[in-house]
Amino acid sequence: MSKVKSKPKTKPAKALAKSLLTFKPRIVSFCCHYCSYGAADLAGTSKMSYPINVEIIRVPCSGRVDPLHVLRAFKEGADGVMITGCLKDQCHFVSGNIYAEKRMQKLAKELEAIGLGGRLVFELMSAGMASKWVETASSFYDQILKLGPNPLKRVKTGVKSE
Amino acid sequence: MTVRIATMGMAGCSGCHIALLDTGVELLNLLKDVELVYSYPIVDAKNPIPPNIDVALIEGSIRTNHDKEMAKAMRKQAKFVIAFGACSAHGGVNGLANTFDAQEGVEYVYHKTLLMAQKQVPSEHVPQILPENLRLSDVVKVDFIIPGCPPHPDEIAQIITTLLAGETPKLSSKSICDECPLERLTEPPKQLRRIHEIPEQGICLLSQGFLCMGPATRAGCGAECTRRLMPCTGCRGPSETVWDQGIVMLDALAAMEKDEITNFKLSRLAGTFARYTYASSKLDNLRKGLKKK
Amino acid sequence: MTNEDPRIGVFVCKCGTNIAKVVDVPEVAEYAKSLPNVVYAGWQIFTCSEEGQNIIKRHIKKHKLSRVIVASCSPKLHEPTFRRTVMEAGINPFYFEMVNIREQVSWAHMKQKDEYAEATEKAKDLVRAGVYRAARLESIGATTQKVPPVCMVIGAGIAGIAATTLLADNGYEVHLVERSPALGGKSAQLGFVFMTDTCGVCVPPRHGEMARKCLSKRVILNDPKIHVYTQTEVKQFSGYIGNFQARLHSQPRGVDIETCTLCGKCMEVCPVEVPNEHDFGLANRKAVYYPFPQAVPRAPVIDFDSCTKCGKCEHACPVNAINLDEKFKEADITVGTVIVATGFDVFKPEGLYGYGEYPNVITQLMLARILDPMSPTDGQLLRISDRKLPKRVGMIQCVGSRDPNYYSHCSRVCCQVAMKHAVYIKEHWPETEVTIFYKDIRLQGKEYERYYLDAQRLGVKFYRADIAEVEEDSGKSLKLTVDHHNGTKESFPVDLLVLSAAMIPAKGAKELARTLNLEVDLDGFFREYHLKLAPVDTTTDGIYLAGACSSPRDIAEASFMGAAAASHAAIPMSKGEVEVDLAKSIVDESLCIGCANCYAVCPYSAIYMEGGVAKVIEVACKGCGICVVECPAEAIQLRHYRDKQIFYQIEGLLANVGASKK
Amino acid sequence: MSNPKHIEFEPMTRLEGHAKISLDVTGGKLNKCHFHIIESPRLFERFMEGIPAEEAPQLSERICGICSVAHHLGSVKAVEAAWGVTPPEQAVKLRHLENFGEFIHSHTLSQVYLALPDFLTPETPNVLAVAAKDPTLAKKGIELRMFGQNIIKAVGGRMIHPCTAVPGGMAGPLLEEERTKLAKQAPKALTTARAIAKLYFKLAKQKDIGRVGYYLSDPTHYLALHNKDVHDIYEGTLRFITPTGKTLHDFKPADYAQYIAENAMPYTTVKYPFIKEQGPEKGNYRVGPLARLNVARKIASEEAQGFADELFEFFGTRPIHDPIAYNLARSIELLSTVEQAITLIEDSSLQEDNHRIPVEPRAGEGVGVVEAPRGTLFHNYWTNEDGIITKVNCVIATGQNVRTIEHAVQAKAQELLPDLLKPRPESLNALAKIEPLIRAYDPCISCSVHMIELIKDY
Repeated sequence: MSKVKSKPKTKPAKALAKSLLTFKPRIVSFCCHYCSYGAADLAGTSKMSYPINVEIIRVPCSGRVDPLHVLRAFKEGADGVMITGCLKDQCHFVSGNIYAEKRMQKLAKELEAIGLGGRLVFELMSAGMASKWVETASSFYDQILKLGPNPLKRVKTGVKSE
Repeated sequence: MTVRIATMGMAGCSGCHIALLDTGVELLNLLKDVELVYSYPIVDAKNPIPPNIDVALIEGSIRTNHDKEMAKAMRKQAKFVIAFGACSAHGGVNGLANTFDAQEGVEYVYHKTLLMAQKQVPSEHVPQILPENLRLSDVVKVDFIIPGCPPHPDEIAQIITTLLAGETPKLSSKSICDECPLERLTEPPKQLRRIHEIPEQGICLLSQGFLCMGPATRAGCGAECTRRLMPCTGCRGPSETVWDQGIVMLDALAAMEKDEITNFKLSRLAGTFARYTYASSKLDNLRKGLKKK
Repeated sequence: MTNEDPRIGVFVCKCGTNIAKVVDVPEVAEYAKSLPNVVYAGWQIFTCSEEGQNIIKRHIKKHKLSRVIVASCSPKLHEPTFRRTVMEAGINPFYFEMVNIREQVSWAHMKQKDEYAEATEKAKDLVRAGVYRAARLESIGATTQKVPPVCMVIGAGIAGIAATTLLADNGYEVHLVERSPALGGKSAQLGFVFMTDTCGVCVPPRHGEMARKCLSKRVILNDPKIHVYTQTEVKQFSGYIGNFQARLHSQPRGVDIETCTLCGKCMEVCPVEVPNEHDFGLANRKAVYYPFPQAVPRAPVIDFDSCTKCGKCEHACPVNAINLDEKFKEADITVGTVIVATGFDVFKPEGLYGYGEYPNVITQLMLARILDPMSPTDGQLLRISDRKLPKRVGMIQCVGSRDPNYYSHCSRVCCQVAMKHAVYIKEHWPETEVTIFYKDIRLQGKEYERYYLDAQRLGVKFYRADIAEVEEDSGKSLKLTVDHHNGTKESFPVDLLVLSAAMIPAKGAKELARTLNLEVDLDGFFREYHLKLAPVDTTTDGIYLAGACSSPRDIAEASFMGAAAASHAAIPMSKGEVEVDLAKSIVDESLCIGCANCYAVCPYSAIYMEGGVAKVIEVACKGCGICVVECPAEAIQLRHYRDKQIFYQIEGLLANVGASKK
Repeated sequence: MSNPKHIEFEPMTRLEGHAKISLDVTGGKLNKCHFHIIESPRLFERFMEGIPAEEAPQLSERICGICSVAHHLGSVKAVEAAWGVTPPEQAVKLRHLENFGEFIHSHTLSQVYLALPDFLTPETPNVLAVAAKDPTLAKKGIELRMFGQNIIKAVGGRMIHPCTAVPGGMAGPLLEEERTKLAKQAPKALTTARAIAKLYFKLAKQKDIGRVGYYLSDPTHYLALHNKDVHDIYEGTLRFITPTGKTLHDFKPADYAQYIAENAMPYTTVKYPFIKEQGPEKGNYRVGPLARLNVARKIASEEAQGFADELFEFFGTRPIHDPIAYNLARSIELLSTVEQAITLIEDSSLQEDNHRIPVEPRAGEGVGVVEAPRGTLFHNYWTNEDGIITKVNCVIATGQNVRTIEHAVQAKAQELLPDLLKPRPESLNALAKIEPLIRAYDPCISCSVHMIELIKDY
């Protein structure tokens, strides 16, 4: 069920096809400590496979994720960024996930506008929903696979952040 | 010994130069032991740029290859380069042009819209436009910035004096709100308002629902606009600790139910939240990276 | 952001074969050595073992480590363990960073056999991210908060009373807040209760005494450490452990408890008669009445909704205990801890099986009233329509419970209740036949099986079926129809139909949850901090749960959960203070522009505005960081999750992106 | 030496913005001479699309740092026209005052800082030298300009890029303390303005360069705003007069597109407007101080009127075509704007509280025309029902003069060609004889250029 195995099936853009054959998206996933991180843990505990290159950064709450963190991830070359929080009305911090959702909606629009559309996903799940985490990770991974690598890779924008 | 100063204008409105003149009589004292070696609005120095300049004030953003070359040439001659004003420091309003493709824009202008016969972009000895509007620090090393559109005369005077005294000047690390006399309410606003609506006297404009950029904007102008009950448009760029003026302000609005903002077009988002800093925003840096690819 | 050069030690764990089977642990450890600021890296079989921890301590000493990274299982599991370890070695616990290479690497990718090499790479990525982050970590101290020995218990049912009495006996002051006019909660309606067959009012036990005595002797009322507020609700609530502020809103009782001599004259003269809700209208009561015969506080109460204020009772009262113009009272109290014991309500199965439509369809609780020796029927089984003894009694289980259309949970007590009533009926009216229609019989625990056997012995019919429909005949009897899978229908006539209706969260629980800022689950029960390991704790320190407010419970569970909650609440109160680490939001007041955005978004009211700047109450802050993103001046940061720390972690994670593409 | 040679002089100095002169010479013969405007295009009209119209006054003014007020006001007038708003009387007065302030600051800048050095200190022609030679004059000049800037600050909130003009009026009244401050500076300003006017009249008669008739004077049409024949810089009707002074058209600002067309050249980023019906050659016209005096019959302040009469007497023609007359006309306007500003400063109604009325955004098109120091300025916006800008078009003062400037420059360059071909400094000295001509028009190139964008809306 590993999505990585299914890679050859999806045919990404012809451009730089050579490098694409070996293209394994790098996906940064921000998980909130109380729900989605738990879901990811549970996925592991129950030995459910998902694409290897989905790598998790733990934050206390999805409400802590700043759009700037996302932009930074893209700048550093992430092919996709995945933000997961608690279910509605079940956020450990009551409303963090709501704020996160609002912020990410706006950010998604902006990314769309500059040509990074579809590389940001925001999902809500409880600590028990391991399968949803795996589902989200896998389908997002495939989506990125189709989109191809983050165009920023190996391009050093002359401007330094902070 | 006399200090050799040069000023120069790129894509800008000359407003910063005027602001320099607005130091008034003070200017004469400032320039007492100064030699103004290159400054198109004031002295008759033609190209090439004279050598060993101590301080260069560069106004305007980098919009054409000509701007770029001049900036590099000036950097070669100058020991201390100051990005003078919002355009130079953060890209300025010109940066809003980065929300669309400039080349396409210009071609559109000269091919589709001209009333006259010749359908080519002016090419005889006129500068060619760059795909992006860049801030000065994108093309040369910048030693210091004087923010503001335009910078505040008092600030200019104070900075130049400091420089002539051989010290490194410092900008305020506070935000506009620090200088703003209006009273902040502890409740965030209920709904968005536009500036053609008439605000209440004495109450913080943000609290009243106007998109005032004060919180994310560097202090130093004495909150000129909000004193006139006009929301700060953020011309002085992000304050010390703010990573990105636009996005920071956008996030800050999550507290209010501001879903209409989500429907803003990029041009309006940029025009509202990053009017002077879009060209230096994290978002636009990403985009530039994308275009390079 | 770190002033001194961090010296990082990385300890990679094999976790037996759990990690080693997939990840090349030694290679990861070797790789770690190459990372910036890493002065030691090694691997172990079981880092969490005693030995493993000692090794960490030894290396801390040997290499003068200032940061420790353990790459092993989920921080949810062992972060506390290792924080203690490094603390014992003299390092600030927040200088410890945990990297999860088991749940998120070895286990997650165990099935991807041909990709173990990549799994190892991922482990390296995560370790690298950890190293980058660790280098920017900051030492974080702790503060203490005084906790006064005062507790507020909301709800005076089984659990509430159990908690109250236990706390009071341990010398703590208790404010017992009850919404209804009398103590005892639902169990007061139950009549006798199963297992002990004792009177429902007589629980919970206290030093072996029966609660009947306990209540009627008014021990609770007399206890100087217990302040009882009846007809009272928590109107406003704020604060944090050690300093909760509650505003209590009490409806007027109309009768002064202290002066009332219980002569009952008021009730004689009262002209108003309304159905008695305690007995589901089996009898009537006056506008001034005892909630139920043994109700405590003992004095009657005036129901101002039905009272006409004719004033007869006022004249009749020999001691002027009655005041018809009494207004509501409000009291502000400050408490150190809070126990929520708001119990449950019985699901009203309106529209189900003819309930509310046909008079002879009732709930188990109503049947309990009928069978209660103290009931208006003197405990005589009868059916409502004609008050005659029913020949055939039917019971339907799981009404509203375990039902996707209503409540997903099993109410847990219905089987016992049905069993109890069936047996009781069979014992007293052998000729009445009892049929129980059930989905599953769920009787667990001590003594309960006995009921089942008794019932079978006494000829109670058990019938596993879903009732398709219920019709009433001319004689007000009922016809139950069952659809069989083979398409045939079967029908059962009964004279009295008893529905085992679900236990659901008490009315107003959601509102209370909002007032106290607690979470509720999908069915609307209060959410415990951890279902298994912290069933009486909540996400807010200092607030605890007892009884059926967090899930359906029987009396026994409710009473020992009350005790459990009490003992949890006693911990901070006996210590007199709590220690709170400062991994919380912190405001740089020189940058704060007082926009109050943080104040507006903080879910814990942990931020207040003072002198034009925001201030954080560390004790109340839970460290979610919502405010950090919200701040337009970037004046507020969350310790241990500062922007810089996250940025560097991202950088570390992706540091090899360029390389990996070469 | 018959191989073609391309010589450039850059930058043109002591004027606002970026320009250069280029000569194409073959065998010592001048076969091309161009006045290039090389200001960087900034694509304003494009990125103003999608911005709420009420923000436009604060955005579009960034086109120019010298005449930001004119853009500010032109812009707000355009929005008000599009939304069908009539601002209250007090607001109109305030805006008049603000624009006077700008004329004072800008004209002084041109007269004292930029042009004067050519006449007072030709050897080292810059304001610092002037200051060294005649400190009091320099100081007075600076103070006069600051008087203008202070007016703008008092009314507009900021000296450059003011912020107070909003659809429906002005954000605030003229505060009493501001008024008293200005009233204090007023008398001094008046004397200085008078002195400058006198000085320029003197210079025009004696000095070599800048002498009347020193430069080619093309007879052209003129365009300017006038209010019932009275010189007005904020509102009124537009008028074209012919080279012989007859009124060609009197038309409402809203109809400008019927009368004006624009034309582009390959060697300059600026566009050359002309009178539509007459075509680029015959239809060439000029704007600015001289045009305003040529068009208007009267000036609203009597002392300035006196100078104006003297001017026409001196030249003996109406209209006057000599570029040098621009300097004189400018000094007259400077005086008159100071006079009028002072009357308004004394007007107590500016402190009242009906400076703003509520407005409703709506779909529409509007034209806003004001006189900028350099000439007539057009802003033209289209908005949708939310009051968001969908289309923008501006016609900027300076561009309307560039064609005539270039023509005269070519003539002078031809005349001075031998010197221009010599190495520096001779060539620069020759150039120094050409630049005063350009300065006479006080071109504001920062403005003019952004125009390349806007023709697209035609």
